[in-house]
Amino acid sequence: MKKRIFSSLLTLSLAVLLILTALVGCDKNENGTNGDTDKAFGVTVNGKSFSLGDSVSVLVDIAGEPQSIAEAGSCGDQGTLKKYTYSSMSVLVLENDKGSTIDYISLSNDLVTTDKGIRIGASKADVTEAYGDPNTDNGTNIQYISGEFALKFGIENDKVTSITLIRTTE
Amino acid sequence: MSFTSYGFIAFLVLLFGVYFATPCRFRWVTLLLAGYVFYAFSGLENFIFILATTVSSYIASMVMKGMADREDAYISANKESMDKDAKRAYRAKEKKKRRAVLIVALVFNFGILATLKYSAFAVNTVNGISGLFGATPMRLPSLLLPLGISFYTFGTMGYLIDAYRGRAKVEKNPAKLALFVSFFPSLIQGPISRFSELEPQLVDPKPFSSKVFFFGLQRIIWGFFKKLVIADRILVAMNMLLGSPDSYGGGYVFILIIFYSIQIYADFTGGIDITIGIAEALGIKLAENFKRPFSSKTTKEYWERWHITMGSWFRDYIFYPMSFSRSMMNLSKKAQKRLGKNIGAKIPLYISSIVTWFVTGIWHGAGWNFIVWGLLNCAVILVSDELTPLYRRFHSKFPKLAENKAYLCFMSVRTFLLMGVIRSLDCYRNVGRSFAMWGSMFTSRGWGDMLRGGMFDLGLSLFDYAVIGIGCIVMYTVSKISGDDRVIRDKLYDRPILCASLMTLLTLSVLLLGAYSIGYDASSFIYNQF
Amino acid sequence: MEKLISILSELHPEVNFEITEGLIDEGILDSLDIVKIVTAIDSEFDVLIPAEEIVPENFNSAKALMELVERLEEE
Amino acid sequence: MKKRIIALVASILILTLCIILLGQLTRPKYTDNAEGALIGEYYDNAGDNDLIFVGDCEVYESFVPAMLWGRYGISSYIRGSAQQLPWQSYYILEETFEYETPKAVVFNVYSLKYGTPQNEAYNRMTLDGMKWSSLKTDAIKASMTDEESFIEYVIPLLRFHSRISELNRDDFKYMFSSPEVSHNGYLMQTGVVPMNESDSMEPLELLDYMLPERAMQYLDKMRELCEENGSELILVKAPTNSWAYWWYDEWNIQIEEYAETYDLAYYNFIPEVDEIGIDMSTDTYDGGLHLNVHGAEKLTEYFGRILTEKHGFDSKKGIDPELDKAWNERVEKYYDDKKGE
Repeated sequence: MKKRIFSSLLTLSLAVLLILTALVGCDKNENGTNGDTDKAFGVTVNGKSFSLGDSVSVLVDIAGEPQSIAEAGSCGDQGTLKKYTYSSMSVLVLENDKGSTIDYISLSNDLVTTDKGIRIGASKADVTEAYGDPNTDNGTNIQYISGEFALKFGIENDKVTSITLIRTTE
Repeated sequence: MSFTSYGFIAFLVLLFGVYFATPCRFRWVTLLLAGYVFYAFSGLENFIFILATTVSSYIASMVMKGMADREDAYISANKESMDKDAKRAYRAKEKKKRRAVLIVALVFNFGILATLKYSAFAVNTVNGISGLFGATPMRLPSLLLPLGISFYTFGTMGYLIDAYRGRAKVEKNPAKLALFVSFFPSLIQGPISRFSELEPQLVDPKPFSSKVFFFGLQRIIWGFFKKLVIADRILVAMNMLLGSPDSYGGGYVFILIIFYSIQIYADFTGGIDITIGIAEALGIKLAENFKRPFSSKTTKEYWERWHITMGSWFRDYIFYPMSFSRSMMNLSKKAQKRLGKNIGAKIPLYISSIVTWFVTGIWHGAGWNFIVWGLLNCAVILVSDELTPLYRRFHSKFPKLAENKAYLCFMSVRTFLLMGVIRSLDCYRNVGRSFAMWGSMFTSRGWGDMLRGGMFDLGLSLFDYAVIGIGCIVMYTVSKISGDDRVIRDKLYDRPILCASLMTLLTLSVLLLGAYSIGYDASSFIYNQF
Repeated sequence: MEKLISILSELHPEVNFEITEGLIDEGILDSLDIVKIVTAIDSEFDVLIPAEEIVPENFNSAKALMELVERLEEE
Repeated sequence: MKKRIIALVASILILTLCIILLGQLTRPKYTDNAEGALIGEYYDNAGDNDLIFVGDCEVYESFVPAMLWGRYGISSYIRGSAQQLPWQSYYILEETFEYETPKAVVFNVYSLKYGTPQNEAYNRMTLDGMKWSSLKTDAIKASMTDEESFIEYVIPLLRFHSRISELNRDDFKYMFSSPEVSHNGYLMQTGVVPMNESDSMEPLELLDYMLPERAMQYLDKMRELCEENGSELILVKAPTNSWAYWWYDEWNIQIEEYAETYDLAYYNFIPEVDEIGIDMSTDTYDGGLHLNVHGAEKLTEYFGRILTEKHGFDSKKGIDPELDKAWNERVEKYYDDKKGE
């Protein structure tokens, strides 16, 4: 009698484990692109965040259509640079045969924050608390570099006056 | 340094020059150095792993050899005083000790492979399970996979097991063993060579023969043709299809299956042609990895024609040892008593098949889709094995059918499609989505817009489809002419003018139609993440 | 010998195992058949064929297989 | 055995021939994208130029050699191309000195903003036109991005083979020649797209407002090269300034200091737009980024006067009939072109 209980218990637990792992196997999105947490810096608008390198459709989905678009072609037609001007920020989009991606973001008022919640008017201490000590600090601005992206805060008497995301591969 | 980079071509030219310049006796040294130089290109930190495998296998094999010699010496020393049973008991005891050494070496080497390749997957799965209960996920370890680790580990372990079984002569010179482990062409994606077949050729190579050298070159060019002109061209469309799978349902899934079957055939057999071609040019014969796989009538036959060296490795070192182990046989006997003779006899076959296919799946990649891919293949083989009596009765009713051309063709197409469907698990990389996509083939209307020109906005123009079409026809005719034992080059050898012009045309088409350089994004073998 | 032939012909009735040679080399027997045969031999003759002995020479004909079984019996 | 060797040698020869021919067939001919054919045109007009311009699009779209000759009798050539990087300008200048020794060299400083290799397409447009020499190989090695490989410059088929499916008549017509696209290096733009005032003029933020180290090194090398060859280096900045191609004050100060230390002439035309008479509603073909032919003529008129008054250029008309005839044809062709479109 004891043996039979033991074997049925064994098969039961085996089955449960199998189902669990299968369940995990099915819905888990294995190829590891769980959101773009790998991007160091980003900007948050209406709760959603985007960053340099994202496609322009991501920008338009989150921030809607810009007030105005200025265009600048390049000689030897190697793509166009488009400046999307919004009320609270201006974003540069580089358009070439590889698609159109965000190349530069500069915030113009405190309605939009960085993905760590820093906005224009915040104190320098808030910035260093959120992002740690900067790569460069020359009094008028402090910069954080992470791979291809850089986040630059303009500082005037200890207050953040400008926030810009720039590509470092100039 | 991938096979399709200019650097690799330069490396090859240099290697051929230096190899044939060194005197025969020291050619194996050049090969060893070439292998390590090649391996260094993939990153110096990888060296630790390949050296660890080489050194550990060398030590294990020498220890086992020492034990075996002592055993023979002991037995021959007191042959008279021991009767048959004592001798058998002593041999069994000694064998157990050697077995322990073997197991330590196996666990060590497979341990390296497992930690590097599967730790991320294991943590991912555990996170998944704990995630179900709301636990916070552990950090995913991101370990760089050394180049070709799955291939050289399996090749070396095969050698160790053969040495344990006495099937392979133990290599006393560690450098020569290192050469076997890191023989550079087959390091990246096989074929997984057997020590007894490869080692003699590596250590005392045959003198230079221009016929064999040019056969090798022809095969290399043929490999590049398949890889660059066909495989990498299709890759463009496949990336599009897989970029956003949800928007490419229905007919597009069928297209993906066909594309992937052609692409993986051209890519993998092309890569192996280059590998075997390089070895042949160096005067070394490697085992064939493919024998016209798409001509197979059943799934079982398919797996005897596709990636042969892997199949035979799993068969000889996992499937058979497991099926014929004492515990399996006792289990079968007990099962026969309790569940009846018929089912009981099948137990060893079922259990070892499932385990072997599970390991085959996990070997291909650390992901559930690979495991399910393996188990599906296993299911198809076992089910069709169960149904053989049914097939036999069916064929006895229509005797002429078995020879009927159309029926045979139907069987090949059926196997081709079945393998294509199962293989597409590799593409979707997610079990749930794969089944959903297969389902959508019969439901969603994707067929309509795909046929109404949707094919042309996948990044392939009419010109590309034409090239792929002609490429497939060329591949088919060459494989038809050469048959299973690849005689096409011998046939061409007697007509040098025809052979030279064909080869020039082939090289030119690779240069002109190949999907390489900046016009196409970097092309790499699908199997390179091994 | 007859018991062996009956085991073999149960798997492949269309093959006359008395005379056919090259069962492995001609691809008549595949890995699944070999496992069935070895399991049957183990239960019928109570002889366990170890993995090392699974080589074409031993399985190419019924006669060779019989010799193997007998050799393993007295060992 | 002999037959086999002949077959082998023959196939290698045929293969090489085909690679060269197909390479010529598939290389881009730049008939529709003229910036790619500028550099190659110089070699037919090399020799007896008093003034050589080097730089990027701000130089080959701002100065009109035909007018410099017409109005001031100065014989000049523009060796510029799209996004011509500082090291490319240097190697092209060094190559030019092998053909002739101009009295002065004008370098437009805007391209000094680039310190690293930028873009494969631009590299090809600039470098493919150059004749093969050790200078070309140095220029290629200095400019290659990491996706490029040197062999693809030596064997163009390796890079451009994918154009086989998009060949047009020009590919066959210009297989062994290249189209005439410029007037002594000046790329005529006759379109008029006024600059709209609403474009806010404040520049983009930069991480580092110093010009890249490597760019300044090549400026130095150009200066030394001009000294060695006894020709005067004149630095200029075209009068265009837009949010996309902004000339930062910090850069300007840095160039002014550089010109002062080495006693070079440096003309920043941006503040002198009114004096030159440039009106960005008629004198630009792309909304204020570059000058069109009208703007270029005004600038050339203005710059010609500076050259004659301050740099001792006097007219060479009437001295050498050969030179006069050549230039009259070029001037005539220039004005036909200007009317024609």
